[in-house]
Amino acid sequence: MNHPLLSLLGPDGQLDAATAAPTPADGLALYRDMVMARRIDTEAIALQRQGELGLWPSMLGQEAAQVGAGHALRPRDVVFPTYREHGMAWCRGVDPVNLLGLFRGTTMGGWNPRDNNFNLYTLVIGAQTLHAVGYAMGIVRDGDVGTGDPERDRAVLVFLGDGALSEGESNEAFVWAAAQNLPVVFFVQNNQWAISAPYSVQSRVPVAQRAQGFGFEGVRVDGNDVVAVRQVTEQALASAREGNGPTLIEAFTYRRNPHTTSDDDGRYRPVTENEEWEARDPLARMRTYLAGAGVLDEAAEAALAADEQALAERLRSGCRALPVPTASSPFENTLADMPDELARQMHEHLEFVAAGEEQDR
Amino acid sequence: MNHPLLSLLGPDGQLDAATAAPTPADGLALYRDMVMARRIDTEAIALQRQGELGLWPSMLGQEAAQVGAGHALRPRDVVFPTYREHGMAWCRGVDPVNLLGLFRGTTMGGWNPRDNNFNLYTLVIGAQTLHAVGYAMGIVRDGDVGTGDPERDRAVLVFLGDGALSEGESNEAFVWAAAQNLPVVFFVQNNQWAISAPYSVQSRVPVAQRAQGFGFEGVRVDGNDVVAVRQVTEQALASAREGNGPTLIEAFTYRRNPHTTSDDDGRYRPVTENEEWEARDPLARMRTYLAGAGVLDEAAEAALAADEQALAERLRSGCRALPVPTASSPFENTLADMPDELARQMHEHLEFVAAGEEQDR
Amino acid sequence: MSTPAVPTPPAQADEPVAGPVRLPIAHALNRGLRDALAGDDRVMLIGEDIGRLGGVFRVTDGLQKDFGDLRVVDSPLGEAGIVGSAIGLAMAGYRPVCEIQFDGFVFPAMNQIITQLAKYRHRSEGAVSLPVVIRIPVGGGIGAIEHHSESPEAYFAHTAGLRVVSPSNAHEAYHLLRESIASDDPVIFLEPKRSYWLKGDVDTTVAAPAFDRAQVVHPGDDVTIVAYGALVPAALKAAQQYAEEGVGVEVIDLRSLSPIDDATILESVRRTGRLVVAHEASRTAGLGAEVAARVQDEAFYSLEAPVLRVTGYDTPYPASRLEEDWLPGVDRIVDAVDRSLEH
Amino acid sequence: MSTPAVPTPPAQADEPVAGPVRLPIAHALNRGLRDALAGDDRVMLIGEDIGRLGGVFRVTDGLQKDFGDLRVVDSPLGEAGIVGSAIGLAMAGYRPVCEIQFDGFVFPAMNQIITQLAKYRHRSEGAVSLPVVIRIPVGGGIGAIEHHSESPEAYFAHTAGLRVVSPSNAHEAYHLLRESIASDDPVIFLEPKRSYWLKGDVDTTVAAPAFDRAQVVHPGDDVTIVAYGALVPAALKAAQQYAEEGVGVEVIDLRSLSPIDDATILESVRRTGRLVVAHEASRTAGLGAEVAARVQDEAFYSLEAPVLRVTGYDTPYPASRLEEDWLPGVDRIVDAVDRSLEH
Ligand SMILES: Cc1ncc(C[n+]2csc(CCOP(=O)(O)OP(=O)(O)O)c2C)c(N)n1
Ligand SMILES: Cc1ncc(C[n+]2csc(CCOP(=O)(O)OP(=O)(O)O)c2C)c(N)n1
Ligand SMILES: [Mg+2]
Ligand SMILES: [Mg+2]
Repeated sequence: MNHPLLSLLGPDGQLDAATAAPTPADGLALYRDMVMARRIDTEAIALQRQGELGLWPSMLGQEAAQVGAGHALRPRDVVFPTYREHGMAWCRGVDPVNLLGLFRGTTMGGWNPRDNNFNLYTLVIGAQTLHAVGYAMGIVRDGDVGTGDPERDRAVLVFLGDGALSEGESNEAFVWAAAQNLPVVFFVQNNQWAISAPYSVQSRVPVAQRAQGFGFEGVRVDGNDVVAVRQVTEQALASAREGNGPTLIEAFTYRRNPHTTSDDDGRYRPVTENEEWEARDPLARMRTYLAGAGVLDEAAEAALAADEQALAERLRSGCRALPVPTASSPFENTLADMPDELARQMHEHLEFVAAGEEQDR
Repeated sequence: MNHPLLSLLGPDGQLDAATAAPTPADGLALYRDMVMARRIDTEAIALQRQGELGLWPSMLGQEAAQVGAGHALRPRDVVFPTYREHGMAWCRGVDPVNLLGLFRGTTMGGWNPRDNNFNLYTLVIGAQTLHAVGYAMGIVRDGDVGTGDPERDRAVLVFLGDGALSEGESNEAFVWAAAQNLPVVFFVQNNQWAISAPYSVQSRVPVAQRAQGFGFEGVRVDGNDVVAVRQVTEQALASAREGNGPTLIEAFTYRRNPHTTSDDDGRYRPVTENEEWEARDPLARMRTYLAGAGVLDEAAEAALAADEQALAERLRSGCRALPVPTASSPFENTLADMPDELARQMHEHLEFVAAGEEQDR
Repeated sequence: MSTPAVPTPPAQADEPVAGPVRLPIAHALNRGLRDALAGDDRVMLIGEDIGRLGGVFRVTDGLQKDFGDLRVVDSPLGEAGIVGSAIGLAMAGYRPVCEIQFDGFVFPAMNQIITQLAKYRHRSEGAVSLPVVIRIPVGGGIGAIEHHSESPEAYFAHTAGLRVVSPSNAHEAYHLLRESIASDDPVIFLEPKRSYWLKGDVDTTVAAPAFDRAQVVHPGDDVTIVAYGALVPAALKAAQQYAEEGVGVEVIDLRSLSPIDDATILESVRRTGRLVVAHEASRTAGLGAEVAARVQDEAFYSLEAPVLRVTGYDTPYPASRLEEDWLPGVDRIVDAVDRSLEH
Repeated sequence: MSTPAVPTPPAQADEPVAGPVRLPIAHALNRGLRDALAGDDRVMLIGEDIGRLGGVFRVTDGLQKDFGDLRVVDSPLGEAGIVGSAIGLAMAGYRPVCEIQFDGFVFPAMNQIITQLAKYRHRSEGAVSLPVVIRIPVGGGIGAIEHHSESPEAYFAHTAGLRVVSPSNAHEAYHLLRESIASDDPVIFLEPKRSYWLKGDVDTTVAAPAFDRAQVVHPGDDVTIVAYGALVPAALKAAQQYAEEGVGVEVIDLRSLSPIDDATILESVRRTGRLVVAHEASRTAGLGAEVAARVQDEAFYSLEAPVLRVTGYDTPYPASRLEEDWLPGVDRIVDAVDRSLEH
């Protein structure tokens, strides 16, 4: 019941003495991905303000948790996100423009989950944890676990929030994962808030402790420390791939923005909390570290700034260019074969839409 | 994570040396209630065989768990059973004839849950755990917890099975009970089977460990030891009434009969298991103990046998006399005020039934 | 995603207690909850984010501050827990009013609603009623993302043992809510979310018709429209258009979705001979089917045209850029009325 | 309570693979599952007690023994887990067939079914289909206790993105199940439990009509009855009684409850002018309402009498001593047909 918080790269940018320093390329890659993730977030918020998006759930402050986990994955591992894993999506190679469609109202999804082994965002709290479990059952049945072949063994990484721990379905996922010893890692970003509910509304013990009740390991890591997050996630995924079953990771962090752009967090929490967590910024500490190690020089900073700029421009133009679905698409995507009655409804609808457009002219 | 199994009265009828011996009256009362509970069970099985009941879920082997818990309750405590708590119902003073109605098809309930602070049987696995939590919230709001007044403080005792631990709803109940520190005791009769599923299908760690994940105490007790069960339940209820929040009790026992009279346990478990548990019979050990202590003499045995006999006769005649509900009762009990449309449906139905009876004559 | 793209309401004024006041529906509901809390100690509110935040639509704004966190409870994130614990509280003598944050999030509570809440009175042979209200913002039209625009009423209307009501204006919102809380039956209370900021005169001292009655909100003799919630304003708009052309469209606000007040509907249809039913929910086995089935049975010889349904289609609710066309609105209602009149 | 008061089936014989064999529905289903498992490695079964026990109705008898416990999985006790993990398995390329032990226990899975399973194809813009079958024993008439006699079909039929089918005899049971497993869409497969031991000739080599089609199972020109599942035999009995009196009753077995094959129904009603719809589920917003609504719309001028519904009432399913009267059966169907003919 002792859940020490693993921290390797402190808020001051000092790396734990016993930890091997990342290579320059590796350190830069981690930093770059966090910077890019933050930029996606910042641009999306701006697009929302401009009326281009209906809303946006910001991940500000959670970059290290997601990028650290992203760097622990192998290509064949499969990720099940919530709706806030923009940094993880970036690491998986999902075109960030496609992250905007859901919030722009042009789609309920936005990418093919099979292209990057990155499932669609799931908005119903906890529901994805059971899909992750089922997918992990599939991996077991495919024989892709514990073979020792690094090209073959795979695992599932599923994200959930501190609030999600209270949903029955998340707990059923723990039951299944433990009893069947499945290759799945539950990655909880404990950002301490579920909209307006502080974690104390959900529980009186650390997130990581939950796993113990089901008979598997729970570990706590400084969620703002990309080095530590990567390390614990690598260990957990390796253990899963080897056939040792599930792990729960609690990445202790903080949601620095309101729940979404529509939320007003001034109603329920003091700004001082936010300031405290700004001082623990995941990017700043990595930057300090890399600068101190002489890795992040002016040239590198300039290159990164240019990449960021290009990304921002792509997001802005890409967002506006996102195709609006056709009026027939809901009908076409309801079932694999469209039933007659639905075809009639579609026909009725398309005629109606056409008549409206006629009138509008 | 160490969950020792508390046992005070061993299978050999020897009471733990450090445990205060029950008074003769007390010992006899515990024994009597177990005997009566078993008799209810035996008679009900016989009634089922005779076609008087549709089915019966036997509690054979679980008498000590239920009677031990029953003797730990105070009148104002409230009990939420599953469908197997016949011994607990007996302890609460529910007329045992009324336990038969559900299984005879004359009712979906059978008693007024307010009369004995004993809720109706709940067949949907886990659902009652949340009702227990809600009731406990009510107790807190009534101010009936932690006052120190034994006439006032109360707690909720809710039953569930080892299988029920896998339902999302049970786990939500744990979340709520812990986070709100509610006066509720989760009493799990781990009879090791959920129909044909051995406990290993649900979990790889002891039942009692589950509570830890939610941040409250789980204790394990020999469920065939009425003295130990009572002791741990008394402690847990006292703690709840005092305002110290929930406890989970795992009463480790065994379902010696098939799941219900319709089940065929020969398909999924060896008889040897059953024999092993017969040797750990809860009644036999208490009988040995009381006989050894000179408490259970011939007169007491005879009195008890007579009581049993009377109970059996009451059950047999009472069962056959259970009133069949009127044809209008489903309509009358759907809503507090019968809507017009439902009144029309009732009218239609009653006319139809009357016409049928006419024809039958 | 929880907080939708709707404007934050203006801060609530300190309105007088009686006499008509102009309020948006959200505030009328807030007033209803406040008066219920003030009037009966046993009334409690439970839901996600209803306390300090005041709910994502601010319907419970200020209530925790005034009634305390034992009576206005910020719950853990679990809908089964919300409804299940409300059942337990009702057993203990309380009158809990639950908030489900959005229509699409009621489904984790379905087991508690269908197998427990709806059946307990029957199970206890009438001995125990469960006075639980479940408030749910419903429907589309606010540009929201998935699960935030659902219309789940048919699931509840098909479930015996529940009452289902839905207001269409502020006055009704206040009174239907008060009556729902006062009822000894479980009530599913559906709040048309795109109407939350629709203003109307609320008089808390003048009762509305009983909460199980439909109401004629626009008289007419040529054709009847039955609608509820957010489609009542659309039906009224259609009726006004027809009135200008001299066609009498009678609009009935269903109010009670279960039980359905067919007496009011039949009286109207026997007069008009024509009926259009409108709702946002998918067509198949929706409320429109039920109204049509009853009317064609009970008013067979009065019908001069088939009962027509104007509904959401049998698809999942579409991405919001499509919703304007997808949702039934004035145009589609008018189209159906035209078709009915042409028959 | 799980194991109902029905007789244990006779041990299964080693039946030949082709040519008609006489089997009870439960065995036809077992054969269907066996052939599906044998024919495609990606088919898997998941459910409570389906392995060693063979399911409480023995529908999966012997399958774990023959296909192993990786393909026939005894699950933990959680319906959300059963359906949710099936969704994940389908994403991983499997074709899971879930068993829900009884109708009344599907509700904990409702969130996974409605918000995930039914919507995923739409969410992924057609990129990913989820070929998941959910088998559920449904309906009353076996003297069971609470939650073991439910008829939840309308909840599913109202949910866009699901197919819902229900067989009424052994041959259909086999073929509808095979087609459901072969379908790329999620299918809710409803097994009328009181018909499990109804025997019929099954020919696995002769296909039945497509699984989204209704079927005329008794021809007639005077009145049409639409029924499904356990009420098809009752409707047939009624039709036979009328045949003796020279009245032609056409019986349509709906088979596909969603989508509804209205072409077949309309063709019949346009001929007979009269329609009775029968189901066990509660009346309000049930399948009968949908059929009535469609027929009165599409065949308005052909109808000589209102569409009549013979259904369960709008009450919870009653204690079993009342079910014989409460359940719609031959008598109530005949009564409705009489009323229809009298119009
Ligand atoms: C089943 C369900 N209930 C309620 C909601 C509304 N809702 C959206 S996000 C949220 C809070 C989630 O908190 P947490 O799990 O901590 O994730 P975070 O938003 O902090 O990333 C809630 C209640 C939902 N989406 N799904
Ligand atoms: C939600 C739900 N799913 C399935 C069932 C069917 N069922 C009845 S009893 C049972 C096993 C319960 O096992 P356990 O919780 O250990 O209690 P026990 O019967 O051993 O007392 C099952 C699966 C049910 N009643 N409710
Ligand atoms: Mg959070
Ligand atoms: Mg058990």
